[in-house]
Amino acid sequence: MSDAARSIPMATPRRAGSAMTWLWVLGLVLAIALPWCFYDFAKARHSGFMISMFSQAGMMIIFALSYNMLMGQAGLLSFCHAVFFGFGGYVVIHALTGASNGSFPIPMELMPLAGGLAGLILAIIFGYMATKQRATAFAMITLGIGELMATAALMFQHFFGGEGGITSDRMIDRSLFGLSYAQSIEVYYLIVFWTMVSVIGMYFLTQTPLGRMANACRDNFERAQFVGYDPKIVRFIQFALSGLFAGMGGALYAIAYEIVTFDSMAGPLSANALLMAYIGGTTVFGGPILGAVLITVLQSGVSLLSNSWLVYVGVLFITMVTFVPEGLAGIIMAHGPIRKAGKLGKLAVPYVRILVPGFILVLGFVALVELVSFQTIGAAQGKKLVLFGNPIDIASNIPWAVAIGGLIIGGIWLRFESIVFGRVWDEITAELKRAEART
Amino acid sequence: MEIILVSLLNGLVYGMLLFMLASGLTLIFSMMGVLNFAHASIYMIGAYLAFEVSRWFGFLPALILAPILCGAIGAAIEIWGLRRVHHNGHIAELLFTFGLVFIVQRGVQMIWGMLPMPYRVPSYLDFPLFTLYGANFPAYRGFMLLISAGMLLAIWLLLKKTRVGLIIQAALTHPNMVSSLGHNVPMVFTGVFAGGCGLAGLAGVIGGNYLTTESSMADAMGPIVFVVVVFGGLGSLAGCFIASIIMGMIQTFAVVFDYTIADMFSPLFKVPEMDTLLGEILTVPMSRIGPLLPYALMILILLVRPRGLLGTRDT
Amino acid sequence: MSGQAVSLCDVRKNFGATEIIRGVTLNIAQGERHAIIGPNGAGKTTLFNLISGRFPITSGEIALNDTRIDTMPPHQINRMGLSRSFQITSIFHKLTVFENLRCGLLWSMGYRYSFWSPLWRQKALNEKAEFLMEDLNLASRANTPAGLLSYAEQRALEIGMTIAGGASVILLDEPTAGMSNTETDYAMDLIRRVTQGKTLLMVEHDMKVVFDLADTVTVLVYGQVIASGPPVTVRASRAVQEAYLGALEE
Amino acid sequence: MVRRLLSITTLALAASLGAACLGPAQAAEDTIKIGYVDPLSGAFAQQGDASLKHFAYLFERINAEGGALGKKFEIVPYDSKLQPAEALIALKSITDQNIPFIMHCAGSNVAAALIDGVSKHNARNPNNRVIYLNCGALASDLTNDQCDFWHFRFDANTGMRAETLVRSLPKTLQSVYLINQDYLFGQTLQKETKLYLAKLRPDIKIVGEELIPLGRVKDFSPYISKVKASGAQAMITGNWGPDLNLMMKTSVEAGLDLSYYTYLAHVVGGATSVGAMGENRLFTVTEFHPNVPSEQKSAAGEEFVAKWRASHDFDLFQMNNYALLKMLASAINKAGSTDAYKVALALEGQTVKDPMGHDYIMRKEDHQMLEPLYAAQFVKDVKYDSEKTGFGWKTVTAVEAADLAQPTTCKMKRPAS
Repeated sequence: MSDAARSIPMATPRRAGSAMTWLWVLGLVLAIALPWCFYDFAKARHSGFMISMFSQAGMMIIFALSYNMLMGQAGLLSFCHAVFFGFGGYVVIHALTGASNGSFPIPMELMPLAGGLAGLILAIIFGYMATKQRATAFAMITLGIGELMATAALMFQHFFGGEGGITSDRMIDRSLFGLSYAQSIEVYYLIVFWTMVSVIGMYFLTQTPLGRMANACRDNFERAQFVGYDPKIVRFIQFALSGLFAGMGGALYAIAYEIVTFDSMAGPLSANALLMAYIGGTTVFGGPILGAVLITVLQSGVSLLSNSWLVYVGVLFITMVTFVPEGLAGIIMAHGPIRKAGKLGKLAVPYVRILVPGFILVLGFVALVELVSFQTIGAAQGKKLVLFGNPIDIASNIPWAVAIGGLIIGGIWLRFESIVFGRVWDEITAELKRAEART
Repeated sequence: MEIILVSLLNGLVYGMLLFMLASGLTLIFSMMGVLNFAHASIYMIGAYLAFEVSRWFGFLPALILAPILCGAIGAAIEIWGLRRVHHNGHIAELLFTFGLVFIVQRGVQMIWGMLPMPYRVPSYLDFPLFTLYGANFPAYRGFMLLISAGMLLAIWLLLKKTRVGLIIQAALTHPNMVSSLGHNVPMVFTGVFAGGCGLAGLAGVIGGNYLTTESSMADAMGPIVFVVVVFGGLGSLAGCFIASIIMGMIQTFAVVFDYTIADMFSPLFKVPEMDTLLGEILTVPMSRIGPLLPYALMILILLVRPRGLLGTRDT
Repeated sequence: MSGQAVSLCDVRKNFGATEIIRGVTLNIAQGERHAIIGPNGAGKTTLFNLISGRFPITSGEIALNDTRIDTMPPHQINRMGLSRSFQITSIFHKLTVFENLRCGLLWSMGYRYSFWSPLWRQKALNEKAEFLMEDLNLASRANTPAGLLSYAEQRALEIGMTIAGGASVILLDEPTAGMSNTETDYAMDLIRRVTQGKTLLMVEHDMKVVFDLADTVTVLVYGQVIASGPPVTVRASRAVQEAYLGALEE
Repeated sequence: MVRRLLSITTLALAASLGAACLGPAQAAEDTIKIGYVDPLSGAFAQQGDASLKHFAYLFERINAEGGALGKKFEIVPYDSKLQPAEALIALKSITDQNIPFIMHCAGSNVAAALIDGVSKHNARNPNNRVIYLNCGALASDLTNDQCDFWHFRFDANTGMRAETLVRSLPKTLQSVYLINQDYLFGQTLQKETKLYLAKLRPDIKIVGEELIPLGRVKDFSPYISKVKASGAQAMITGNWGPDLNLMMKTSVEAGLDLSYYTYLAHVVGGATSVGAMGENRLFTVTEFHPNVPSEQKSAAGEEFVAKWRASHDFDLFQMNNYALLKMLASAINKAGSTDAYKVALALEGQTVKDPMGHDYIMRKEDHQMLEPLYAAQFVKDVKYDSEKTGFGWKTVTAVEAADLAQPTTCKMKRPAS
C-alpha cells in the first residue's frame, strides 16, 4: 500500500517517501558493511561462512522478490519458480565454461544478464502454457512443470549433468574491472550490486502500467477485462519478467557456488520462495526481502545449532500464518501511523511485558523439543546435550520439569500479557482515528 | 496377453491405493479449497499409529483405531488451526499445512526414531490368494482391493443416502449456497476435514505395511495425490476414482511397454545415435519417464479442460 | 442497420436446457439514452453480459457501430468503445481510488502492456485521473483503498471507471441499486453529466430514474422484448402494465 | 487480532534468540577437529544419523587408542540437507575455523560438489587448506575422471563392489536381471555390474535391465512381471530403502523363486524392512558385518563388535571408517602436524589393519582406499542377528584389499607444495 501511495506525487507529500528512501539507503550501506563486521582481524581474513550466508541471502532476495511479482502483485500461486532460478544457473555455469575457453567471451560482471535471459526464455515457454489459466489451475500446472523439469534435470546428463550437476570455475579471467573473483568477498559485492539492480528493476516494474494492471488483475480479473486489458497477457508478461529476475538470481548462485545441481530447480526451493515471500509480507514491496534474510539465516544458521530446526521453521510458519498473515513487513508498516503520531514510546513497556513471557514460552518449547529429540536421536550420535551453555543430564527429571513448566507458565502468562498489549494497541489506534477524524 | 492381464490387475491395485489417499483430499480440496499439503503426512501418521496399535492389540483393531485417531487429529487441526487461518485466504491455509509437514516429519522422527518400523502384514493375510500365469497374487492385495472398494461403497452410500451426505454433496459443488441455507458450515468443514484425514489414516494403515513405514514415506506421496485430485476434477468423487485408476494403469503400463521416442519414429526413419541432449531425449525409455506421465497428463488436461475429468467447476 | 450504436438481432442464450434470452432484437441509435426494464429474472443482466462479451451467445448477432462483436472477448469489445458497469460493484478493492481510475484510463491512453514507462512520469494520465476524481467528487478519498469506501462512493467509482476509458457506448447495470433517495439524485446527476454525447444503455429498477434519464425504454420479460419506445408510450402500453408495472406497483 | 499478531512476532523473534543459545559443546582447544557434513534433518536424515552413530563409537575407540600427536579427535557435525549448496556453506564454516578436515559420506552429488569446492578453495587459499575425507560416496567416477589430490575416498567404490558381487555369484547361476535406481550411483552400478559380469562370468546371461526412478515407484508389480517373464534366476540391484524393500516384497509375494544380490541391503534399516522374507534369498556386499570376527575367529574383532552391540540396536558395518580414523591418525603422526598438505602426502600409501588383521591401503595414484569386502547371505543361524530380526549376515565370499586393486583412469594434478 505504501508504494502505491508514493506513486501519486500530487496527492501526497513526499515525506513518507523520503523516510522510505533512507531505509533503502540504510539497507544498502548495511549490505556493504556487513562482511566487515565479521572480519577476523587476528587472522586477517573474512569469515567465509558469513559471506556465504550473506551471498545466499542476496540471491534469495532476488528470488523471493521475483516470486512476489507473481504472488503478491499478480495473485498467482506458482510452484515452479525454482525452475527459472535453476535454469539461469545452469546456463551461467555453461557460460562460465564457455567464457574461460573463449567460446562465449563475456565478462563476469555481465553473466547475470545471461542467466536472466535464460530464465526469461524458459518463462516465456512455460508461461505461455501456465498463464492460460488462473488461480488453482495455474498453481497445479506450475506444480506439474516443476516436477517435470526437476526430474528432467536428473535424467538428461548433457545439459544438466544428472545428479552430480555441472561445475565450472568462476576465475575466467574476464572482468571489466580486472577482478579475479578468487575470493568470495569479491563475489559478494558482485551479488550486492546485482541484487540492488534487480531490486530497483522490480520496484520500477511495480510503477509501470503493466505492474499496475497486474495488481488490478489480482484484485478483480473480470473488471480488468472491461477496462480493455486481457488478463492472460498481463499474467503472461508478468510471469516472463519474473522468470527473468529469477534467472538472474540463479546466475548469482552459479557464480557463488560454481556448481549447479538439480536441487536448484526442484520443488523444495520453489516452496522456499513461497515461504520467504509470505513470511516477509506480500503486500509490501520490500516484504520478501525480510523473509529471504530471515529464512536464509534460519536455514544456514539455526541448522548449525539444532537438527530439529525444521520443527522450529514449521512452528514459525504456523504461528506467522495464523497470527501475522501480513508478514513481517506488514507488522512494521502497522507501526507507521503510530510512529508518525509520536506515540511509539507508549508501546515500549507493553512490548517488554510480552517479550518476557514470550521468551519463557519459547525457551520452554525449544528445551522440550531438544530434550525429546535428544532422547530418541541425539544421544546415540554421541552428542552431549548442551542447552543454553549448560550440559544437561536428560535422565533426571529437572530439565523436563523446567521445560514443561516454562511452556505452560510462559503460555498462560503470554496470553494474559497479550490481552493487555492488545488493549494498549487498540487505545492508541482509536486515538489516532479520532485525531484523523478531527482534521 | 498374459502380461496385459497381469498389468491390468496390478494397475488396479495401485490405482485403488491412490484412490484411498486421494478420496480424502478430494473431499477436503473441493469443499474447503484447502491445498492440504499435509495430507500425506496424515497418511504417514496413520501408518505409524497402525504399527503402534497393531503391536499391542493386533491388526484389526489398528484398522479401526488408527483412522479414528487420524480423524481426531484432523479435527483438531481444523478447529485450532485451519479455522483461524481460513479468513486469511487459501495461500495462508496452504502455508499452514506446509508448516505441519515439517513438524510432522521431525515429530515422527523424534518419537519413533529414524529407522523404518517393522510394521508387517498380519500372518493371516500373508498367503497367496490365487495364481495367475504362475505368479502368485498375494491375499493382502486382495484385502487392499476389498477395503478400498468397501470404502468407495461407504462414501457413496454416505453421500447419496444420508442427510449429511446431501449437505456435503451440495457443499462440494456450491459451498456458498450451503452456508446461506443456514447449515453450520464450520461444523461441516470440521467433519469433512476429519473425515478426509480419517481416510488418509486408513490409507496409512493399509499402505504402511504394503509399502514401508518410515519417516520419508510422506514426501513420496505428496504431489501425486494432488495430481489425481486435479485430474479427476474438483467436486467429483467419481472423477477422483477414475483418475486414480487411470494413473495406476498408466504407471503400470509405462513400465511394461518399454519404448522410446526413437522407437516410435523407427517405422518412418532410423533415428541416428547421437551423443547430445536431443539424442538423450529421444532414447529415454518409457519406463524411466513413467512416474512423470501423471504430471504431463495433468498439465494437458488443465490446458484444455480446467475443470478436470469430471469436475463440476473450474479448478 | 447502419448508424446504430448497438444492434442485436435475434439474440438467444441457453444455460443448459433453459433458454434465458429468447430472441431479442434491439437497435440503439447513436447518442440515445436507452433503459431496459423488466421484472426479476427477465434476463436484463444476462443481456448485458452477452453484449459486453462476458458470456458467449448461443445464436444471433450483436453489432457495435456496425461491427460484429458477438465472438469477441470482453477486452476487445471494450477497446472498440463499449464499456460497462456491474450490478454488484466491481472495482479493484486493494488499489486506491486514484489507482482505480488510472487503471480505467490506461488502455484508452495507449499504454497497453508497457513495462518501461513509469506511471509517475505520465503527466497527462495523472492529470486526467485527477480531473476524473474531482468530477466524481472523490478527490478527498484519492489515497483510500477502494475496498474501504462507502457504498455510494464505490458506486460512483464504478461509474467513473466505466466512463474513464472514453467509450462511446456505456452500459450501466442498475447504477442506483441500493441507494437512498439523495444518493440516487446525486447519481442520476452524475450519470447525466458524464455520459453527455454518449450512447447510454442501462438496466434500472427505479422508475423515477428510468423516466427521468431515458429517451427510449425497452421492456424485457422472460427473455423477450414485449415493448419498446419512448417512456410515455411504454408507460401507456397495456401489455407492459399487465406484465410488469402492475406487478411492481402492488 | 492485532494484539495476537504482535505478541506472536515477539515470540518469533525470541525463538531465533532462544535457538541462538543452543550451541554445540565448546570443547577444549587441544583436540583435532574433523568437520562432518551429512544430512541430519529431513527425509534422508537416517543416513547421517547412522554414520554419526558409527562415528561416535569409532571416535571413542580411536581416542582410547591414543588419538594423534597426543590429542584427541573431535567431530563437528554440519547438516548438508543433502544439498550441494548447503554442503559448500558448511565447508566455508569449517575453513573459517581452520579445521583442516572435512568428512562426508552420503550422496555422490554432494561429493562431486565438495571435491570441486575443496579443490578450488585450496587453490585460492593456500594458507588455509582442507582435505576432503570421503567416507561413503561411492560412484567410481569420483576417483577416476573426477579424481583430485585433496579428495581421499575411504570406502570401496562401485567397481570394487561390483567385482566382489560378481565373484560371489554361484556357479549354477545362469541368468540375472539388473535393476537399479535412476541416479548417479544406480547408473554407475548398472554399468559396472555389466562390465564385471562380462569380464568374470561371461556364462551368465543378462536377461533384462531396468533403471527405476529413485524413490517414486510405489508398485513394483509391473517390474516383477517383467522379471518373471524374463525367466531370470537372480536379481542384482543397488536399490536401498523402500526401493529395495518394496521390490523384494512384491517379488517374494508373487512367489518368484529368485536370489537377490544387492549392494546396500546391509545398511541401517535394511534388515528390519526385509525381515523373514529375505531368509537365504538375500545377499549383500559389505565392508563388514557383525559375524565377520566369529567367522574368522578373531578375539579382537569380537570385542569390537560386542562393545558396539551393547549399546546399539543396529549393525556395525562401517569398518572402513575405523580404517579412515586410524589412517588419519597415523598420517598426522607421520606429518607431525595437521597441515593439510603434509597430511595428504602422509596419507598416500598408508596401510592400516582392522581388528581382524586385514589390510587397508590408501592408493597413491587415485586416493582410493583398497579394503576387504564381504559378500554375505541373510540367514537364520548366525551368532549375531541384525536389528533383532532373528536373521543375520553370513559371509559367502571374502575378498582381500589387494585383490581389488582395479585400474584407475585418474590423472591427478599434484600441487607443488
